[in-house]
Amino acid sequence: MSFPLLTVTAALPAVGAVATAAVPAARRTAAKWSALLFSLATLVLAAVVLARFDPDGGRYQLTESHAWIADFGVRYELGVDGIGAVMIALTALLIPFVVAAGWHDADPGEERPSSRWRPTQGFFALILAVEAMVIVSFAATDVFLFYIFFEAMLIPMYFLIGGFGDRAHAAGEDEGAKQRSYAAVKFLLYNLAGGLIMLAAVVGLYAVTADQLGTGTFSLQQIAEARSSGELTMATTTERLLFLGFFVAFAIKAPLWPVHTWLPNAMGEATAPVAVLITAVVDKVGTFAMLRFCLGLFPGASDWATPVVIALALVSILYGALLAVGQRDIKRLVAYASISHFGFIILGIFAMTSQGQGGATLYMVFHGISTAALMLVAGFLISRRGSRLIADFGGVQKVAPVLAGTFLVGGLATLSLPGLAPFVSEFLVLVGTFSRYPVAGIVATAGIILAALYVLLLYQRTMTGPVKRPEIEKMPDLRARELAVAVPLVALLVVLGLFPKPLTEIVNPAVEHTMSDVKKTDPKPQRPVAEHGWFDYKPARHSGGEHE
Amino acid sequence: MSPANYVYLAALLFTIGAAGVLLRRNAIVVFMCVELMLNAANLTLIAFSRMHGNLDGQIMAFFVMVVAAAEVVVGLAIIVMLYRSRHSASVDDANLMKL
Amino acid sequence: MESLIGVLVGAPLLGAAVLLCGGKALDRAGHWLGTLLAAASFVVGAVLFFGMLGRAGDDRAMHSHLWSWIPVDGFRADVAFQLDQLSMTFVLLITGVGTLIHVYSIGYMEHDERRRRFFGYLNLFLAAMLLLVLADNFLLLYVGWEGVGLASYLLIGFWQHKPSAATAAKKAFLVNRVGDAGLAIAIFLMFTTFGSFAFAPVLANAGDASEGKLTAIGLMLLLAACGKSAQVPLQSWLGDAMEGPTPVSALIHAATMVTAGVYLITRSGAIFNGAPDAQLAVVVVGAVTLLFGAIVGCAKDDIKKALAGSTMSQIGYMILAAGLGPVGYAFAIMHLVTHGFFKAGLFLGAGSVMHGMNDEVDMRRYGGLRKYMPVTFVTFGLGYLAIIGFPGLSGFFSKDQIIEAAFGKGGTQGWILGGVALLGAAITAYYMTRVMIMTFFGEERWRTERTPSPDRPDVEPAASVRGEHAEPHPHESPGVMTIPMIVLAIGSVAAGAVFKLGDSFVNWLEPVTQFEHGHPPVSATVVTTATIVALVIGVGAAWLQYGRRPVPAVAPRGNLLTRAARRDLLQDDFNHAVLVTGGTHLTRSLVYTDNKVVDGAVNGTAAAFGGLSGRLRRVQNGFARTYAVSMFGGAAVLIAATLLMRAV
Amino acid sequence: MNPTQLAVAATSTGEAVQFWVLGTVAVLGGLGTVLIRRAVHSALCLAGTMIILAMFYLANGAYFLGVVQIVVYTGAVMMLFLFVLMLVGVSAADSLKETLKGQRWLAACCALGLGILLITGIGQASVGSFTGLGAANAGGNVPALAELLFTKYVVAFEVIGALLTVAAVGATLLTHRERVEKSKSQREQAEERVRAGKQLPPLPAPGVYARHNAVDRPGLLPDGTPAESSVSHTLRSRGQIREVSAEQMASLAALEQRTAEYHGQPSPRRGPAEPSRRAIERARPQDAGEEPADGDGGRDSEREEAAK
Repeated sequence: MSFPLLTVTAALPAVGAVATAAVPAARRTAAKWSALLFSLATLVLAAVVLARFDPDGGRYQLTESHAWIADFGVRYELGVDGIGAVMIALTALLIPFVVAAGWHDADPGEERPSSRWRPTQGFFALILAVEAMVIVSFAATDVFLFYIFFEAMLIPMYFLIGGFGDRAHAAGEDEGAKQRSYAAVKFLLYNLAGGLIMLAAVVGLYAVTADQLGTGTFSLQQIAEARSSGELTMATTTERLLFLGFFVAFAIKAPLWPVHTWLPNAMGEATAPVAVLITAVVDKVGTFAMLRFCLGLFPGASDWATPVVIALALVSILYGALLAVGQRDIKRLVAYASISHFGFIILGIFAMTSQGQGGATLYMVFHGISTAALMLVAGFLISRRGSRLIADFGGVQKVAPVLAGTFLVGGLATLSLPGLAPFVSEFLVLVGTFSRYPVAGIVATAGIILAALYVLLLYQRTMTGPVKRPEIEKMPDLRARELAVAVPLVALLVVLGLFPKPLTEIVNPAVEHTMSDVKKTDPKPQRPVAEHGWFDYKPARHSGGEHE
Repeated sequence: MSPANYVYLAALLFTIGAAGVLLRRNAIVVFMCVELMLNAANLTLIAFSRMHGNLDGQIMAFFVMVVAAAEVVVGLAIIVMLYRSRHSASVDDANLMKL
Repeated sequence: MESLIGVLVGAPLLGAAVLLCGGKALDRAGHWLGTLLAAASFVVGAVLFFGMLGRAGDDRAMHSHLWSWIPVDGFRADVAFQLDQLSMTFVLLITGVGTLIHVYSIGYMEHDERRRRFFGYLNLFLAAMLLLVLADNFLLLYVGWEGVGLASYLLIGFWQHKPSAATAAKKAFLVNRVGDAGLAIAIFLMFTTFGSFAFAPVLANAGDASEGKLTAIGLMLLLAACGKSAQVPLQSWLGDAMEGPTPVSALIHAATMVTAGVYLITRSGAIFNGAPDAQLAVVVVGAVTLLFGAIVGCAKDDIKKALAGSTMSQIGYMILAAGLGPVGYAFAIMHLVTHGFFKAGLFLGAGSVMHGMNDEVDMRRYGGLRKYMPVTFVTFGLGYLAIIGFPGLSGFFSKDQIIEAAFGKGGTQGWILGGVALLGAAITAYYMTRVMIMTFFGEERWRTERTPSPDRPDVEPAASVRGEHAEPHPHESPGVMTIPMIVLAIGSVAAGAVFKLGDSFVNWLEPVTQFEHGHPPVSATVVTTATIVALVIGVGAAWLQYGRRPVPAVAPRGNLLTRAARRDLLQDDFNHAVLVTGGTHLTRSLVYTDNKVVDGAVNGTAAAFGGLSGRLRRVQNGFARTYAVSMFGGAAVLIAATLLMRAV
Repeated sequence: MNPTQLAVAATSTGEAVQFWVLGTVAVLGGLGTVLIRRAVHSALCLAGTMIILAMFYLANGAYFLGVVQIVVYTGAVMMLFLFVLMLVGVSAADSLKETLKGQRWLAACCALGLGILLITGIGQASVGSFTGLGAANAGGNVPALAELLFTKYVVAFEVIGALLTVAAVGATLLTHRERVEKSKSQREQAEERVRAGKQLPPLPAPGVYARHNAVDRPGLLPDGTPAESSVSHTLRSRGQIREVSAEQMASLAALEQRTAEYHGQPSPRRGPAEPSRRAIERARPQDAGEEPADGDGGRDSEREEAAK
């Protein structure tokens, strides 16, 4: 029995959550440091996971398996493939930034000075709890185990959204609280609805396995083995229904058009760090699960649904981008931009090419980092001005150049500027899509033009132009803590944009496994060029006349 | 004479009692109708007891009587309470049990 | 030797990183550091150039593989450079002109508090541009392609406090982005066709692919070139881009970046050679833009915008030449280089004028400046002579070749193209003479005040009236600005002759671009004569209109064409009406849709359930007897169901 | 006839006759319970039905239960019902007007449906013939029941006992009115009166001047007006007080007049006959009809009082 690394990685933030919650009310700073230290320790463990993961090894590594609910074949099974390992690393990477960025977001205001009121402890404990649950979701290879944590995540998220809103609300404190609770309830209901549909599918899966294998099981590996050995064959209709059950839940989580409307509300009303938590971490579970569960468990049905999913993804891309252009609220703009980006991720997954799926995986990571950079800096900006409305800004570049600079880099990453990380993933997704579905690839490419439009419009309206308002004149530039959040993220965007190879090496084998799950191979080029032979390349001499 | 006759009679009394419960507004009369229904049930029990030739049915009827007695005691107490607070024994006056 | 290629890109990149990330400590020395690194890059380029000269023509290409960039199963992109003659030409042009403009900017930006950042952006631009021309695959080229777009965005919007600058920067980036999408799709097509997008395999195997594929790739590449090189229909950003500081206009929007489209088409020559339809499209775009830019250039009173129109027109020449295939590639590049010299010189001259005139850009507020700015006058004048194709100067050789090649296309196409090119030459002479006369000759109109009159509210008041500056005192610029102008003027004068001498330039490029002689229906002498005639007509017309009569300080209303040309031939109006207004309505209606329809559907479902439960709630009326009814009813139903089940 | 034999000989003609006669009466009693408006009559009908049911019990060999039915049910439980009826109001009768919309139809449908279904169900069931309780009741009905009750059903029996106890305690608790606040001390009451501004000293005694010492006649104030507060409120509301007649008032006034003249004092104020009359009118509303001129005012003020 080897060291249960994944369990420990997931348990550490959970322990941290309890420890942070237990800090006495008066010692708020201690709670913050506790949360930061636990998240950093988790990051170290996640780095160990990444380092211990052997790209050339088996599909699932660092596996753990214990009986849990024996009567229903539920097992506590953890294990990561390349995709899971990378996603765990992303989660662990972002949480310290979220904690550091939200350092003052949950300080009790003047209005509630009671010493028994402990919002700070709760805020950071909830963040750590989410981290723990997300890590288990990424590591679970048992469908039921995954389901439990997939759903349980909603509870801390609900409180994070509803309980710790943005103080900067245009319509005043009361209206803000109302909007916030609306957003939290909307978030909960949407995801709960998806989760319930998924629960039905989970039960259905159990019934199918129990029916055909004798004993029901939720284990991904067992099901995969049974499938490949022919023991388990699902009827076409059954498979499609189960696929839909899973897919709807993940599409809501992701979120895919037309079940996306909870995201702008949730991201708009939550504080910037929580918004990052939603879009960069929690939502990734949805797209990750599409890759692992929808494709892994129901390859035939995935193939069947591909045209519709691709169409929805395209609509998401263009629709999200166009709506981002039309937003008046910075955070809602980022939310719609994220919807557009999630469209790219889903497009890449269902393009069923290794470039598309590899790109989608990288996209999840890089979108996480770029959105974190943009959103957290936007949060700093908003907290300075006390307003989320784009119209309330202008000329910030003049008074706070570093803030504007990091904001611009975050924005450029969002529009996938080459040289920054998201470009790599977006290009891979587009190439992968184009090679199988050329029209879809071209339509999606239009998304990058719109991305430029909304990012630059946002930058122009907030950062450039003359300084018109006194609030902006006195606006300070980034402070040390904020720099510590923004600079590493920006640096990561640049470094990963130039050297994504370490990540692709981890991800590639996992993508190959997924591709073999769905029994797909990449489309072959029309006139393949054997190998890159440009060292002995001599341009062919054309007489020229032959083409006239 | 068949035991069925007793059972038919019981069914008839039970139905009359049920109709009374639904129609009458005076809580006490409603209660009396419930008693009628209980008695109808008892009649079947006793008839069946004789039919089967053992006393279990009678025991059941006995228990039903006891329960009915307990119910009457508590029920009437409630009616008295209700009358005190509302000066009425009509079941329609106690209509707060709604959303 | 190969490892030096990386230094070419690395030096300015380092400069950009240091200058942009470094703090205020670098404010005092930053501009020198930037200039030094640009110069270092030029020196490395020169070293490599002489090394290259030492080898045989076919063996001159160098490769440098740095690292594997994006390896994903069948998709392999590497960070690798390829330096051949074509790239070398560009490297020298970029680093050379770039260094000069760095030097010039030291003087021009002296009083700007953000000078350090300006040099950082300039270095960033150099790095991206070098990456663009040095890349050995289309994806890396794409990185450079968007990199220069970013640098252009940052530099156009350098004076961000001006809303017009910020808007212009955004517009430039967006229009370019449309072209970028074309390049991206071209790369997708290459990947699906060839399984690769590195230059060598793609270009070597281009002949094997179907013509349809090649045409598609070619058209997409053309779209990309249109965006970057401001060709019709994506030309609208270039005029606005003049909001940037003048050195930026000289370097990016005249000499180097805007010519990237020509590079792309020339580089992808093997693809276009296999796709005559795509070539035809290129030629048409080039010819249309040639006239379009020239006409716009005639009408603008803003000196920089007039020059911008000229740039557009000249790049139209290059695109036209590139579209002619192996006949024209070398001439396109040659015109590109000579244009790099004289247009950069003209812009720097314009900058020098503005520098002495309190940033006034309206030529109607100039006049008679030759006395006050002799060096500027002479260098500008030499650039002027070069661009109009004065015999013996650089523009003469390069443009003449293109016109000749255009006639050589053969048939009706050849006549039309040649005619257009010739007409363009005449118009060029006209508008450049106009600029020259209005700026340096005639009465000193800057001494008279000018205010917007009620009947011409669109006239922008003069800078002094705007209250920004006092009455201008024209003066010559400092040496740090005039020296680059002088160097560029020398280049404008001599480059053409040097290149033409023994067809050295064509021979130099021949291994990369191939070359074949065109077969014009008329002899070269006739074409040359016709060109000179066109030149004389153009100059004469301009002198008649502006030299003999005083230039009105307020622009006359002008005829329909003039007014349209002032508004960039209404393209912006078209864009505004169709794209901006349409887009705004689209987004607004989508925002409405999202709130009311998509969200409304969900909220409506919730409301429907709420309403239904509201109705159902009334069943709970509080009357015990009603509840009793439902109880007995339920019991009855249960009994009925049991009986039915038994009966069945 | 031997009761045991009666039970055994299940279906004698006598029993059939008894069944049909008594059964009809039982049904009529049931219908009476439901249909008669007055609750007391309903209760009586029910009691009748119950007695008939007791007879059926006896006829079916359940002697113990038959007796219990009469003693406990008809005797105790129905009495309890009647007691509560007394408490609530004997005269209480339902009005025939149905207040709930459609309730009557729904109830009829439900009841009819239930009855039809039940009867259909019984019709479908295969009800056998009587086995008879001869064997079971061999040692006597009560001992046999007791044996079962204390062996097989002992747990249920205990539980039901507990239930009865709990029900009794519960009913006591429910009907018991707990004093929720401490009773006020005399001092507190006095303070409350001061605060409320009520009359502090004792109320004036009725029947002054020793002419009338009856409690139903108001005393007179020094100015000759009757003191309304001197007679009991209850008496007044019942209309059982006697007025101070006008003649007496007049003679009193004359007496005072004479006294004044005798002392040579100036004539005192005219006796307050008018106000006193008004006061008396107010006190005697039933007399208002005799003197309509003043009666209206009196009636108005009475209404005001009632409103309060």
